[in-house]
Amino acid sequence: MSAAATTSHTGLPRTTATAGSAGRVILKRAAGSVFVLWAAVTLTFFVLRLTPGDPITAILGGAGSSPSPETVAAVKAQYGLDQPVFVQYLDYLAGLATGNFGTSYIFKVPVLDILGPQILPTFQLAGLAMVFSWAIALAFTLLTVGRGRVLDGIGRGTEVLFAALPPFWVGIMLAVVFAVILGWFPVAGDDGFKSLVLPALALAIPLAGFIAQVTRSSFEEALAQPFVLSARARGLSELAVRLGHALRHAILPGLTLSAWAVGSLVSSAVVAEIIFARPGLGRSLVDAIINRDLPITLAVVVIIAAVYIIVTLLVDVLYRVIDPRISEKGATA
Amino acid sequence: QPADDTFVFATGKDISCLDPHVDGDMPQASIAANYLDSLVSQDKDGRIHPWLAESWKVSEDGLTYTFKVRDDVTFTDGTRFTAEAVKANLDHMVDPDTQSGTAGGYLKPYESTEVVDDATAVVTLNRPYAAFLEVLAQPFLGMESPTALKRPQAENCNSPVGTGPYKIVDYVPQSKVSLVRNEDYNSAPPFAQHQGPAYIKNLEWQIVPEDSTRYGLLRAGQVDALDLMPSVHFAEAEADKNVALVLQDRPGNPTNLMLNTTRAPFNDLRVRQAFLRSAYVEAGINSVYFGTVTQAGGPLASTTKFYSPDFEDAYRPDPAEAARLLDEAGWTGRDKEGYRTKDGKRLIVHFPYTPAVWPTAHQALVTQLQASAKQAGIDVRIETGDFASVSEQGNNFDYDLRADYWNTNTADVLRIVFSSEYTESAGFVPNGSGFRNKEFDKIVNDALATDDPAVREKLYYQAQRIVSDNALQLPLYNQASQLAVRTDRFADLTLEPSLSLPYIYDVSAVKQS
Amino acid sequence: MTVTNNDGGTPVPQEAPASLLLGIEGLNVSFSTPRGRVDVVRDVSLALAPGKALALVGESGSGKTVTARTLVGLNAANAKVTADRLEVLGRDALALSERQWRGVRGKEIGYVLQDALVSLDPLNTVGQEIDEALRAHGVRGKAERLERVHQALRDAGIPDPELRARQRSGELSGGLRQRALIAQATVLNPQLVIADEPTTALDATVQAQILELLEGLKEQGRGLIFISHDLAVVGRLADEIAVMQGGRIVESGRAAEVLADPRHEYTKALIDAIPSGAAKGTRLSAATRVRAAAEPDRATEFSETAPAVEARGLSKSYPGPGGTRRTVVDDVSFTLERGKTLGIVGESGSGKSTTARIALGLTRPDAGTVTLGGFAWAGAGADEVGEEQRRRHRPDIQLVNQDPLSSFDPRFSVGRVITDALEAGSIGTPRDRTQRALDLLARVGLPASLFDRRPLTLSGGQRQRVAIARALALQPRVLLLDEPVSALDVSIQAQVLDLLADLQEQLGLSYLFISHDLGVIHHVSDDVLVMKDGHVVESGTAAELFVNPQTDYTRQLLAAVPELPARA
Amino acid sequence: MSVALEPSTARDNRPGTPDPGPLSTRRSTAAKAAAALRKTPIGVWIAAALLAFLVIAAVVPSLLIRQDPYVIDPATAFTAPGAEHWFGTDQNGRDVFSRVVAGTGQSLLLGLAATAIGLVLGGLLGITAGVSGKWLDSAICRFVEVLFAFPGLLLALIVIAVSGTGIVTAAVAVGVGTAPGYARMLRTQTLQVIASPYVETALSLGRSRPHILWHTIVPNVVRPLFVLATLGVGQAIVWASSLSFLGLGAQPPAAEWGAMLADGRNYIQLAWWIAAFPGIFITLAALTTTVVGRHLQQRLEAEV
Ligand SMILES: Nc1ncnc2c1ncn2[C@@H]1O[C@H](COP(=O)(O)OP(=O)(O)OP(=O)(O)O)[C@@H](O)[C@H]1O
Ligand SMILES: Nc1ncnc2c1ncn2[C@@H]1O[C@H](COP(=O)(O)OP(=O)(O)OP(=O)(O)O)[C@@H](O)[C@H]1O
Ligand SMILES: [Mg+2]
Ligand SMILES: [Mg+2]
Repeated sequence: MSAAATTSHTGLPRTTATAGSAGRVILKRAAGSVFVLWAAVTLTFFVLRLTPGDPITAILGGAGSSPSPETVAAVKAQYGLDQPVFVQYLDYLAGLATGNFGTSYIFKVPVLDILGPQILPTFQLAGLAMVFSWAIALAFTLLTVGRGRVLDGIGRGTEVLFAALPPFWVGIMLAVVFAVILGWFPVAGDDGFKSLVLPALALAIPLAGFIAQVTRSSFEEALAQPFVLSARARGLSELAVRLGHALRHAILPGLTLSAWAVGSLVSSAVVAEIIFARPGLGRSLVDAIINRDLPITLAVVVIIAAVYIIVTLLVDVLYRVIDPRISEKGATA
Repeated sequence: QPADDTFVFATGKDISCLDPHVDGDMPQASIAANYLDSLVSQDKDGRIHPWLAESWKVSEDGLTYTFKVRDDVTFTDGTRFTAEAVKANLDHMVDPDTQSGTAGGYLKPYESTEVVDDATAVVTLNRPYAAFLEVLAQPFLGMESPTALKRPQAENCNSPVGTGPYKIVDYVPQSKVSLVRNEDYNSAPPFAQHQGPAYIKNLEWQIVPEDSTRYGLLRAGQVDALDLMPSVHFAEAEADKNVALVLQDRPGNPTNLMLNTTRAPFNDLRVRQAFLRSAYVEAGINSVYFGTVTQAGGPLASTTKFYSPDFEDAYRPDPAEAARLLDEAGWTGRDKEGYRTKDGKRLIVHFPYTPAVWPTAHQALVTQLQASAKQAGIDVRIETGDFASVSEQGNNFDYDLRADYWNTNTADVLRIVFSSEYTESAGFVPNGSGFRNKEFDKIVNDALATDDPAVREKLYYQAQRIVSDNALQLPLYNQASQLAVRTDRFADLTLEPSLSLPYIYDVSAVKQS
Repeated sequence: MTVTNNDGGTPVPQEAPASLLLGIEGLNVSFSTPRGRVDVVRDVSLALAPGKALALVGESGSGKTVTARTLVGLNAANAKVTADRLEVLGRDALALSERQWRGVRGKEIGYVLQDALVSLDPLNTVGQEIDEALRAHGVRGKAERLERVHQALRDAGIPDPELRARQRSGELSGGLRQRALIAQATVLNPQLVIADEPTTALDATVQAQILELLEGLKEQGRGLIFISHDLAVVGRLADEIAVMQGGRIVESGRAAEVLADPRHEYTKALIDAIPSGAAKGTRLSAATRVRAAAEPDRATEFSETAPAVEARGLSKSYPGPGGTRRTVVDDVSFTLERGKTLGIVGESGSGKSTTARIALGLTRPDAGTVTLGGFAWAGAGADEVGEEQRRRHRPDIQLVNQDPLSSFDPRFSVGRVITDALEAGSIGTPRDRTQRALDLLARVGLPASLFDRRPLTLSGGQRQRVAIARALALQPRVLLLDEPVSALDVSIQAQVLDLLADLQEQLGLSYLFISHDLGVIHHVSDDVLVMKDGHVVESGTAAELFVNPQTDYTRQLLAAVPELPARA
Repeated sequence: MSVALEPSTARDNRPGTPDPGPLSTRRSTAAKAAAALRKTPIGVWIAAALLAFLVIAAVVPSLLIRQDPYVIDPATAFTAPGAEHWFGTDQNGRDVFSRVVAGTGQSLLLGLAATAIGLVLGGLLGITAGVSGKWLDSAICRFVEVLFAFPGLLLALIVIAVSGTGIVTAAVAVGVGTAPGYARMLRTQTLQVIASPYVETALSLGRSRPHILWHTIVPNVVRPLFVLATLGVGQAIVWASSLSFLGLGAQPPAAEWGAMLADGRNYIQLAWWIAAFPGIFITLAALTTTVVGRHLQQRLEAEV
């Protein structure tokens, strides 16, 4: 349990690559993706729909509202809530198949109208957070691994510290120091790259801690491999050995971690979105769940699941680029 | 730096559907005041003036209102404003399909509207309703384009259309609403300081729920004004010469904790009184709100017409009296933790609460009240929950305490918050105390049947006394508009008078030297 | 990422051409470890002339690799190197800067690492790996480099170099990988080539080919340092031999002389320990015989007349790529007589282990039957035997495999490993199991002090003995030995083989002995089965088969086995 | 591969060495443990000391608490850290140090409970999948794969949506959120154990399959869990504090770190200490458990 153990507490999936002809692989993948989407939606639908709590409360729950029984009946009919749950479920699936995510209980507008504008900011945030995480993690790895006890210790310690930091705490501190006190970055908002930096860092720093930890241990492992010695014996410089050989092996576990992290960034972005007053799916999700806005919750689940699936696929492709053995042998490193 | 022709306003509470007819939450009214005009307007003293209605006549029996409306006003979608629009709007508000909370709730006596001609609309009520004109002055009941109202609700929620000084051009939920000046605006209300189009071309309404972020944006100059000014930053803002505070208490039922009288322990008047006596509200307000809010002293906010200060001191904190009342009520035992017991059962008060919908200071305040109740031997359990389940409990009288307030520009709020009519409702139940009292119901209904101010004042005084005597709620502090604005860039941010909401129409850019 | 040419290091100052490639006197290497400083190489002196081959031999851990790595300046960071003289290619190696070393490595000294299977970056193609050496040393011109890559592969005896250059090491067989590794070390025509265990882990035939390749390098006039723990292999190639033990050179001299007339006890023991020369029954080690066996006290229905194991027509196939099936065991039959040893020999992948697993009842055959002491034990279709029926007889047949460590529950101490086996066979009472376990340890020549140790902390030979003790705990009739000595040094291998011989003699055990080492098989077997690609190529008694092989394949195998020159 | 001979081995093999017997090796085990302790890096020592402090704070808070963490005194609100109030006071005049200490027990317990829930759920799924036949295995795998499409926070939120907020729900929510990761890991672990030669050896020793399952497979799968749990606790605490930050965790006036931080964040410019100290303690808890856990893990791996 070497690789698994080092990343264990985060509970990482391992990317699984399947062997076989490209066509069959793609077909299998597509079927698997549809299944995951369907199951995710179904699970969420029934879990949330069958828990106590009337969606009517959510729909008519604005402060000071005082709807009459006629109103309630009208709403029930409008949202199809007068039907048996299973019929509602089938209706929802049918709608989903045609790209109709339903109408928000809270906002009373089509879900896509609400979530549409939130998607891009979230992806930008998650994407930049990912880039930052890798930049930090790689800097740590290349600069501190095997560079003497002191540097190694500093790198190791910082990584563990980073991984232990709660993102919201990092966000608040960054906001106070760099936006309010120093004024280097905007306090909040969604207004160009500069406004993305702090929220992305808030998410990236803890994540970088995790990526750096797994990358460090696999980098150490790689540096200890005979082929690295072999390369040195050929007369290669330290830098060439690190960049040309060790790094390539070392980033694979971190990559697996990233596949999982992107999906979770979409939801955990909520803290950065709250602190930096950014629009985004994370906030929509948390609000939707708090307000029992089932259609929005379901739609966010679909989006997150789709992101997870797509990113997993991308990582798989990247994996194959970095480690071509997979496509040939159908086994992960 | 935003351009001079854009005013950026940061609001602290999320907006759901923009159309204020639907639901009825303050943030909707807040922005509606800037793109909707109302039929009538109200001044600071509560008097009613013409707006889109040039004049009106009320029948003897108080059941028929004949409005003469302006004929020179056009909605921003090009639809002409006529009596037909009045009918369309009132019908829309009471239509169950609209799922209106506030506007529909205010129009319970509404029967129908008859359009006599383009300029004349006759509204029929099914009972006298003296507060009718007052509620009509609220942005919740603003006039929307009948053409726009015909669209599906989803569409109208995204882009309601009014005759106001601004019109909505874009809405990104949970993020911002963009508005642009209505260049043809010619229907400014009497409380406005000028006529014609607004001074500022663009209005951006940003949604920033996080307190410190919203304030940070203002300090950094990223926004020009904000609401729900965090009390912790008042002193700092006051010291900042570039920032001014715009403060105004709102009329209505102040922020309070409702005591559920329908079940134990608060079905016992003595226990209710004891709880009120145990609460050190003033100390709490001064510490967590830094004195930025006005303590409320009775069922009405002090800014409400017909408010009487006589009940302010009805329940001064008095531990000895609280103890006496509890002893009298039979809660004589004490358990290990010092809580009072009766028949071996602890005096527990369940308080479902959604922190997310309240200001931070409110959360601190209720924690302090919890602690002071503990001194009296009352175990207040703040049970945090999501909004949906807490409001569900709220609607089923499944609580002992409920955090509430009701902003409205009329003392009729007493009827909404305390009469038996409002203890039953399929959705939200405004009467959180579950108080049912025939005498009280008669008084507040009688007050609607007359427009003689003296009579009304007398009736509302009696109503306030009944509420106070029955210890139905623990008043905390007046709801207030607390705005902060960058005075280095803009001047004349005012409040519209009905609900004291931010009014951007008169705002003008400060000439930079 | 491109490595720029000026990365190749500054030119090393040339001195007058030395007649010797190596001149080492009083070399010491120590490592600082958490437990303190460890001396690993002590007072080693070596010399090597061009066109000559020097062999470093010695058991595992004797310091061979550390010595070799010192010669390319690539010892681990915690190493401390001192020497009276450390001249490599006429330069003072102790004074070389890291930059100068880079100029030497690959260009003047080619270094072939010990673990050929993992010494090429699995993510790069073989061509890229060789090309890297050329680029690191400033060879410009893509086309030229490509040509030299192909040439190096061709020189290393790799057929179809254009194709192989585009493949990754994972796609090559062990032999090809070893050649590719040699190619990347020799592409710049270094004057000195160091090859660390270049033939270990290779089948005999492949091993012979590699030796030939190295011979060729020597003939080109290069110096060759060649490391092995196998004296027989060394005998074919070396001009000079240095025997290392515990970090010191205990004996050195002309190869022929050292092998024919070893002076040092250790060298003698090493030569004696080689099983190939010695027929069954002779002892390979100096270890004392194990003491006599206790009476078996387990009731068994094991037949006293039927053969111990009889396999008929065993076949097994596995799904291969693209929906095909690959037959890995094809119609294999054999008979293991009671008290005898049946050796199974064959190249890697020939199906030896699969056959053993079928015989053990762990893998279900597609066809064929196995009987154990006359009982139906395993079979296919109608002859299938359930695990429930088998369990009763399980104690009669036990397995000892190549990697004993992985066969111990990691939670267990040595004692627990054995008492657990006793418990599994319901032998003895819980109370006297400890005593029985200690007896078993003694029987396999292990001290009682190991009882509480974890297997991880034992040496390979000790672990193998524990595995044997555990197998004996159940008082079996048949031991299935799958490459039981392949991971061991010759000297320890000798001890284990002697132990097995003693046990067989005293307990009347039957052995099914699997190995790819013909020498070992020759030494231990009464009967031999030669397997290739799942088939039995040839079978017969050891005496006949090794003296008079009937098939070309067997002849080929035998020819490839390196033999020591006859001793004086 | 070659097997290096350890010096001790050579000694044991030397003929004539008096047999010291099993007892003395026990002593040497103790000596080894002592040596291992000496090898422990200084960072781990510091972490262990801090963790010990946290554990004391959790188990006997009365040793450390100086003021009642729940008593409200509006008059002393926002007092800066000093001799009277080491970590200052909060918006309600409560002593932040006492509150942080009082919250330790709850936070650690929450972390432990969440990790335990995650491990038990994940373990049930993972081990069942690992030891089951093709059908059930792939069904569970599919299920876990689907759960993976739900990021942990989403799963946690759904649990909260179903059962409301509160400290118990938070523990369950975080536990459920981490379960899929553990499930996958434990399945891999189980498969590895099943494929290991020692399981096969147990079979060839004549052990029955249920016996092997309960006495060989399960113990070996479960063995590394302790360390995993140590590593998980820190992250669970961070997670739970996130929930509290979102207002979905502990109930007031509970001195839960995440909730304290969430409360204090609005006062950060006026009174940084209200949010700073709970934040530091969350980080400390996560950091120390991780460092100590990782160290144990390395030791365990070295031992195996
Ligand atoms: N970096 C290191 N730190 C500490 N000890 C080391 C280090 N490298 C090697 N050693 C020790 O040095 C000794 C000699 O090792 P070396 O690799 O030279 O043996 P070898 O003769 O090549 O054995 P083998 O036949 O197993 O390859 C061994 O005991 C080994 O454990
Ligand atoms: N479970 C399995 N599934 C698929 N293929 C298998 C399986 N077990 C063995 N094989 C294949 O069967 C062939 C024979 O394997 P086996 O282990 O019996 O060879 P061997 O002669 O013991 O080789 P070695 O000397 O390398 O141990 C190999 O090519 C191997 O890859
Ligand atoms: Mg070696
Ligand atoms: Mg094999």
